[in-house]
Amino acid sequence: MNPTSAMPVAAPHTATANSAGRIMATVMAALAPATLFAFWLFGWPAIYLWIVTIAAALLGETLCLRLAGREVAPALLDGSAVLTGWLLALSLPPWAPWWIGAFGGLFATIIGKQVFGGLGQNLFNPAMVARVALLISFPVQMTAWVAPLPISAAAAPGLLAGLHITLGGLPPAFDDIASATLLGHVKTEMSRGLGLLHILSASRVPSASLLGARAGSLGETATWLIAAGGAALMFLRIIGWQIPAAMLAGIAVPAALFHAIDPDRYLNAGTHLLSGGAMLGAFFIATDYVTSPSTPRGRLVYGTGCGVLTYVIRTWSGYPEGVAFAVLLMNSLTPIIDSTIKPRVYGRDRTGAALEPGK
Amino acid sequence: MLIAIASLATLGLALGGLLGTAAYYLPVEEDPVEAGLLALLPGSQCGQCGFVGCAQAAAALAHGEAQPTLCPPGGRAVAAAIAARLGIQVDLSAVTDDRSRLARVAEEICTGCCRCSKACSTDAIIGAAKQIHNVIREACTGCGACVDRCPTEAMTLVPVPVSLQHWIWPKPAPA
Amino acid sequence: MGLFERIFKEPRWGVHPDDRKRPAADVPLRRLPPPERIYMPLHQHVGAAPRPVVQVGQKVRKGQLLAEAQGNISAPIHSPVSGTVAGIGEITAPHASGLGFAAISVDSDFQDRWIDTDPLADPFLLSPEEITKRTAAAGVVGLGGATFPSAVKFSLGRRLAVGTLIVNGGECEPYLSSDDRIMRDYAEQVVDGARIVMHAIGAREALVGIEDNKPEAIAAMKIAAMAHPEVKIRPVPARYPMGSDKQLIQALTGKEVPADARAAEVGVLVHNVSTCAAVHKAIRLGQPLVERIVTINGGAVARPGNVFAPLGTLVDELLAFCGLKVTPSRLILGGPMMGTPLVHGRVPLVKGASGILAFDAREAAVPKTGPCIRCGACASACPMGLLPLEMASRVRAGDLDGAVDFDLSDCIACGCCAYVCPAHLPLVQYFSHAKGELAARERSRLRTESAKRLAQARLVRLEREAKEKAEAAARRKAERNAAKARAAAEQGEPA
Amino acid sequence: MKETVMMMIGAALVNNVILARFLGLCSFMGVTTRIDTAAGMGLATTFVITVSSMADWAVQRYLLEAYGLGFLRTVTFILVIASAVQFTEMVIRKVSPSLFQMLGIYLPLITTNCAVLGVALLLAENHMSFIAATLFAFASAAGYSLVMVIFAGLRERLALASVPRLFAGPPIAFIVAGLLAMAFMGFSGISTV
Repeated sequence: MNPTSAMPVAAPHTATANSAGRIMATVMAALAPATLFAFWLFGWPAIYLWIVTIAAALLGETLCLRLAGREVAPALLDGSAVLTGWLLALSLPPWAPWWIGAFGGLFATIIGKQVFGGLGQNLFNPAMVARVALLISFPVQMTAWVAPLPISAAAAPGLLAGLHITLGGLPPAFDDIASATLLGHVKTEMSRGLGLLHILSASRVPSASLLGARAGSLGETATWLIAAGGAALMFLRIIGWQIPAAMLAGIAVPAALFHAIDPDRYLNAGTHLLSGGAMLGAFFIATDYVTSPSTPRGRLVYGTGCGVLTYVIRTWSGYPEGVAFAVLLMNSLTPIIDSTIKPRVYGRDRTGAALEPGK
Repeated sequence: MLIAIASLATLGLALGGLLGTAAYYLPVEEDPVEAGLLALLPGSQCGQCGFVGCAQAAAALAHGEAQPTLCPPGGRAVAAAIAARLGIQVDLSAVTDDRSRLARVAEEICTGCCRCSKACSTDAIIGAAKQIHNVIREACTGCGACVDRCPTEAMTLVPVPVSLQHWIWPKPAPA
Repeated sequence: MGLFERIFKEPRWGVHPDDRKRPAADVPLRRLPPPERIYMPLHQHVGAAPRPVVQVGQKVRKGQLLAEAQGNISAPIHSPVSGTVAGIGEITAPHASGLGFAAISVDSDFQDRWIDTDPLADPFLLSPEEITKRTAAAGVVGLGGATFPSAVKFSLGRRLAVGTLIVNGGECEPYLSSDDRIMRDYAEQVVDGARIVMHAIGAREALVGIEDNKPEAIAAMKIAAMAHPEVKIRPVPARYPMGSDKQLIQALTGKEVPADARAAEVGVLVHNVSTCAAVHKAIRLGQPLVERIVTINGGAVARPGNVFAPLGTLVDELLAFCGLKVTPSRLILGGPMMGTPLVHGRVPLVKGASGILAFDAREAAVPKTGPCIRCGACASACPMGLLPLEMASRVRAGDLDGAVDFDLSDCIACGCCAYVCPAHLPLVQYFSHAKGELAARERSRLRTESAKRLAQARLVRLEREAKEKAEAAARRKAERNAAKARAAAEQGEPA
Repeated sequence: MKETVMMMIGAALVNNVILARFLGLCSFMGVTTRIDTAAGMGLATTFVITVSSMADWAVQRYLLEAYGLGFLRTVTFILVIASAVQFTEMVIRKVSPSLFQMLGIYLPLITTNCAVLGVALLLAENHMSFIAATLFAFASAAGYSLVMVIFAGLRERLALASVPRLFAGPPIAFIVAGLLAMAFMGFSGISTV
């Protein structure tokens, strides 16, 4: 009996069954209902775009791992590349051409992640890096939204027509369903000098319906399903409550405040929360482990920052939607948050000095 | 043209005067870096760094002519302290540590010539003339200065075996 | 637990591993017959190693002194069997390195004849100092694994006027049940030992913290403590590492031990239940510490359970006594969370060994490590409130000072972080490595300082010698000149 | 009031000296390996930019414009900046020798830091009032410091990451700088100054 090995195995000699792959799989399961609902709303082109984006993300990951001479299988199986592609696909215009998804997927995994050394090493959220890069490179394609056309509707593109849209672009036959997101519509109209009350009372306003049947990206429509998925993740302790709560509050509080001051210029809090990527961002994007702070209090600061910046960019900057920018900006502050906001160590006070024995 | 020259000259003079005054009120004492570095070095003047003594090594360090890892007897502790003092990053992995070697006298060859004890910078070798010498383990820095002096090759450096108390868990292999 | 609590309640420290204590904990205690030869290591405690006082070939009886304590913090060792001293040599230490350490081997005569003990009817008539002295002479050290000499702690507690004795019956490590067993079977001994310790340190009350996953032990202890209201049995929630001093103190008294301070400074002292039982034996029966209860458990063991075994018994013999189903894939001394991996089974049982685990291949499988995904699970599991992910990334990059800035020195190596890590990073190994490196660095710094002192002393000596030489030369010269002058004068006089 | 705030936000975030105007890149890459060094550099540069911009404003208004010496602008500005840098250097050396040691060559190089001259020249072009010029200079410098500290934080974490050998060092730092600039584009449109 001589169970010796070259290097002694250090304690602990037992471990949790949890793994990175299992966490990613759970997150994907939480995303699935919202994604399926969005597929139903936008039909086959959306499904094709989703597939293309994820395939490109996987391709980028494989390519880099091959070049780096590292094992491909374990890195692909942890699901992080699929999740990145999935989140990116949810933030794209559903009928965008295939190369938007392909470029985005490759950019996300290559520039957003693998040049840093792969999973866990990147400083910015890969999906948002790709989305912002797409937005500033291809503003036209990235803001070409369509009104929902449920897959069951007669006018909806079928299997082949959908493929045609994804590969060849939007045919003129569908011009009348081209639409704008609520936030985009408000921004354009306001830049023409119109007041908010006037804009919203006009006809042909993109709806902010609770159910989510409106123009926008896949992840923008199924708001309540996204929130439900996020709540499930919280319940399973995959994500903490701090980032989502702080981010939604960071959007809602200033929105309510400014709306109260001047309802003609500022949208109300509810619209802000239900529009754009607020929910997707709060529950699935800002909560990315790698690029968010690792302490509860740091996460509160980070979440609040994401929310407030989202509101600031939506309201005052040139872009109608600010979740992606806000997340990237707060990603850049994460190392500083992590190095300044630390938990209190047992036997020490917040500053790190030892407690007084007398107390 | 004259205005240009005059204005530039005036400006230069005015700013120069300002700086001169500032320099008068903000004098800086002699560069404290070298003295600080000297305090960190072992001071045994063993010469393993390639400089004559610790003071020369400190001067070279202060002027950036030597690496913080220059001091073998100091090990990682000294290298890290010097790097911190100079505010530079240094790769400590190449520095060997933990008194890996000690001088030992082969008693059957030692002639008691006392040359080694004269060379020892920490008085770690005891023994009178014509008596077999011995090494005080606690005082030996393993610098090897005695080894070169011994005419009969009785001095050797032997590795110190790792003890239970000094064993260190190896760093985990990179994933 | 409601939905609200699950989402919004701050996660507490610690982890909740599958405890796997049963069925081993429920099997009645067995006694190992004296083995043919035992190997009693000299150094089984924190502090200086004792000095052997027996000679090879000498006949010894069970409990006879083998080596006496040396220095302030040390403990003696006694023969666990009666027989003949066979030798003093090296044996593999129960240590991950597999290095050797000194041990005295005794061949058993299988008689198990005790020395003439000096039983004591009423220890409460003795002065606390006398109890401390007897505890020290009996070689009692902390049996929970810390192996700090108990008598030294008694003196410390008396000096700092500790009011509360905490008796640690936490035993939070999975698989282990030796403390559980001692509380079930020898509750009176534990309670009596606790009262003796209280007397020795002058404490007013004793709080016995027992995890609530040991209902039988709690019941037995409550019955034993019924007559002694100052000994209070306090069930605590089962959560690893509840058996760690600092966490148990916080759970029972709400006090927090300041960093770099001892528990006694906040008025509490912690002793393990097994240590209390050992104190009881040492004082009431006059028996030194020569045997202990050890849990033999793990998937490779055929009949797991608790065994009363003499110290110095080889692990192989203990495993053979309990039977092996398969060849163990890994041997561990202690629990699975903090235990030491053993390189082989020819390792002696020591005072601090509460369990021997023989893992089968499934239990010993090491999960593949991945990159850190910064999920922060380690940070919320850490009972000390540290950030293991930050410390580990700095250690990995070789930035030890950076790790120290994140309070590496406060790490208690409990293993919670590595247990919960979804990337299965060997976090504890990173920290053990860093602590060892830092200690080596500190040693080399001290050595550099002492070398500097010696070098300066030498310079002073050389200077003094040169000066003395010069003075002597000057004196001789002066004498010569004086003599010359005298001679000249003498010559001149007659002229 | 509102215009001033917008102007300051524009100077600090929208048209950030480093990320939008690409000025001061040598210190941006040079002294951002540690947060405290970067913060020290930010403070020193903030002081130099603010003081020299104030002085340059006066020089521009009362010397160069008054006597039609526009062709001397660069020379005189550099003179003023160099003096401010020298002064800052003296103060830092006196107050914090360790920061002086860490900043090393980059401290005297603030003189040639194009961010400093850039801000002064921008002010000279825009004909602002003294107060506005001072605030603009301060806001630009604050934006510079902010980006320096953020970037230093990112690089501190980067130093712990297992970046592929091909990208280690400056390449990955530039990629990060690019991504950071991309993130800052979100502010575009808030202010047009």
